[in-house]
Amino acid sequence: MTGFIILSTFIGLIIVSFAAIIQKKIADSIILFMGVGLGSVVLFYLFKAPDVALTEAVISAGISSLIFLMALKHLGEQK
Amino acid sequence: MFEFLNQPEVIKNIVIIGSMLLFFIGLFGLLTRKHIIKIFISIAIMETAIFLLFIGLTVKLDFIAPILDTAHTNVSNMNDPIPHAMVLTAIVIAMSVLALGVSFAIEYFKLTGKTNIDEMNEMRH
Amino acid sequence: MITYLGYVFIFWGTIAFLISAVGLIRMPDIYTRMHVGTKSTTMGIILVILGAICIEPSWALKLILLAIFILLTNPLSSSVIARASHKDGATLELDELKKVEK
Amino acid sequence: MFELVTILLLLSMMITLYRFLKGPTLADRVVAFDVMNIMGVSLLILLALYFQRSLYLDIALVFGLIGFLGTTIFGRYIEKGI
Amino acid sequence: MNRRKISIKRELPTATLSGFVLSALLILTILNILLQNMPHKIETAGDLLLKLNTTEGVANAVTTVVVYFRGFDTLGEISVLFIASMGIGLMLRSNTKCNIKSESNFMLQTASKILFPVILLFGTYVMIYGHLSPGGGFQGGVIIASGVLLLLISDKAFEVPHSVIVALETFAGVSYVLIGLIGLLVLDTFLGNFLPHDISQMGMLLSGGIIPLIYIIVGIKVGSEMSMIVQNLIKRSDDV
Repeated sequence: MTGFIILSTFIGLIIVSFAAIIQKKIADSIILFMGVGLGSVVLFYLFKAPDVALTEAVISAGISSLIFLMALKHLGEQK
Repeated sequence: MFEFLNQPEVIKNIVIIGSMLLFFIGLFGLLTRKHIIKIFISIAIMETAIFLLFIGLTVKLDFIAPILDTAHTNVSNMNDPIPHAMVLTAIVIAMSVLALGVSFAIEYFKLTGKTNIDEMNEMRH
Repeated sequence: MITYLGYVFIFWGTIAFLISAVGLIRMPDIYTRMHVGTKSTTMGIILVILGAICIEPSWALKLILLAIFILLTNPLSSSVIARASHKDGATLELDELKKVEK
Repeated sequence: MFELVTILLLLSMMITLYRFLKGPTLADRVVAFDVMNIMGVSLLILLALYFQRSLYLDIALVFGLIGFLGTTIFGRYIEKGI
Repeated sequence: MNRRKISIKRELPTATLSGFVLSALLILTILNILLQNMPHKIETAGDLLLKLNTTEGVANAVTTVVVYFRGFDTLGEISVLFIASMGIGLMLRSNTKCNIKSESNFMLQTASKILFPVILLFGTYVMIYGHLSPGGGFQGGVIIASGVLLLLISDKAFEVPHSVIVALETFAGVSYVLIGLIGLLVLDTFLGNFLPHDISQMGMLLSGGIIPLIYIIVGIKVGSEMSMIVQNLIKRSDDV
């Protein structure tokens, strides 16, 4: 059962990251990148590394999205 | 159910192929996208892939997490704590480097008004 | 016996998640999607936590704390999104009142 | 029984992933991300039951407490607040 | 309708893409072959560290590795964080700090005042209990910075005073080095565990010796640096 969850999470992670790369709008790209963070937390959890999962959860939940969104606010979309 | 996926060789194959695909997706974005925020996102995806590969290569799924407990006092069936400590350090450093790069990009945009990486390249000539 | 009761709770919680997911696909605009998402996930996570308490009664402190955290923060985020999409100019797809005004 | 529950949860996560990938506006994606966050918390609780260790619940606690911050930041960005 | 002639080679860089995919497959195959032929059971450094860990009286082995065996690296890491925070402060410095644009809704203003002490308390729990459960100084510090972030995006006039940040960071940095030097005096190793730590009391709060103390210091330093980064990013005036 663990192997099945690992495989399906990897497939979802690859789909989401590829979609994050090929988006036109950058705000969509940022929210899809937060999905990558969620999937990697589940994977670290399944790999029996709870410390790393805690760190990744804390960083990808709040601070990371704020950094990207502040950059987007100052820089603006592509002209 | 799906017991054949729990063998160690199959797990190792899944981890290697999946995280290398993730790494190459990030490299593809790094090489082909033009806006600078997308390049930062690609770098972050590559970092995530490296961390997943680093943790996943040493995992043994029937072992437990390296934390002693009142019910778990046997050291011999615990996972390796060294990669966890390394990745723990690397995640925080990666985040601070990302913030520093973003602040450089903001200041560059304030000076020149450019976000495209090609136009940034033309400044050299 | 109480273990089976816990699994029944968790099963109904996942059914609530499934209904929420299908509703997210079927609903036409942002307000109805938000309605089906938040209502159903609040009930689903509470049922899952209740089932986990039934299966492992010694973990009850952490699980009740988790339930309190989720009940504190879940309405907050949904209200922020509702206000933001109203300010952004989202409209209802099936507005019955428009027919009445005509 | 555990397999049935986990497969149902993974199925609903995949259906939500469709809205997360497709959603026409940014707010749709944010709502789908919020729902996926809660589903992830319940998946972590189920896996803690499967591994039989209560230490793993700390990560679910962190997600329950500060997982809403991402949604709130995006909401404030959509209404052009920050 | 005059349709422009599109060269397929110009639209799709097929040669680049196929070369890319081929090299990816090659690297995957070589890595797979190399890793399948690894010996099945090798004595890693982690096993030795796990055996050493039982003599230290600390439950979380990752904590022992981060604080005790690699304590000097942790000092370097928080120095790197400090330099990054300083660089962001220099880059985004502006004389006119602007507040956030519009008032948030009433619910967010009320809930942030309720949630901030809860987040602060939970961050402190994660910090102090780092040697018994998953967690530690970095995670606790970032959780506290998330609480500050919640106040910053909800309240219009909130601002962390700069002098408080300076005082906290100075205190944390100096006391980390001082504890290391005391360990050097007492036990001849930098960051030696000079406080009493019983193996028989493993699982209690005070069984870690200096490790909870170090983690509190690291948490204060990381939390103040992250709060400063967040505040500099939010409160920058964007008059281009």
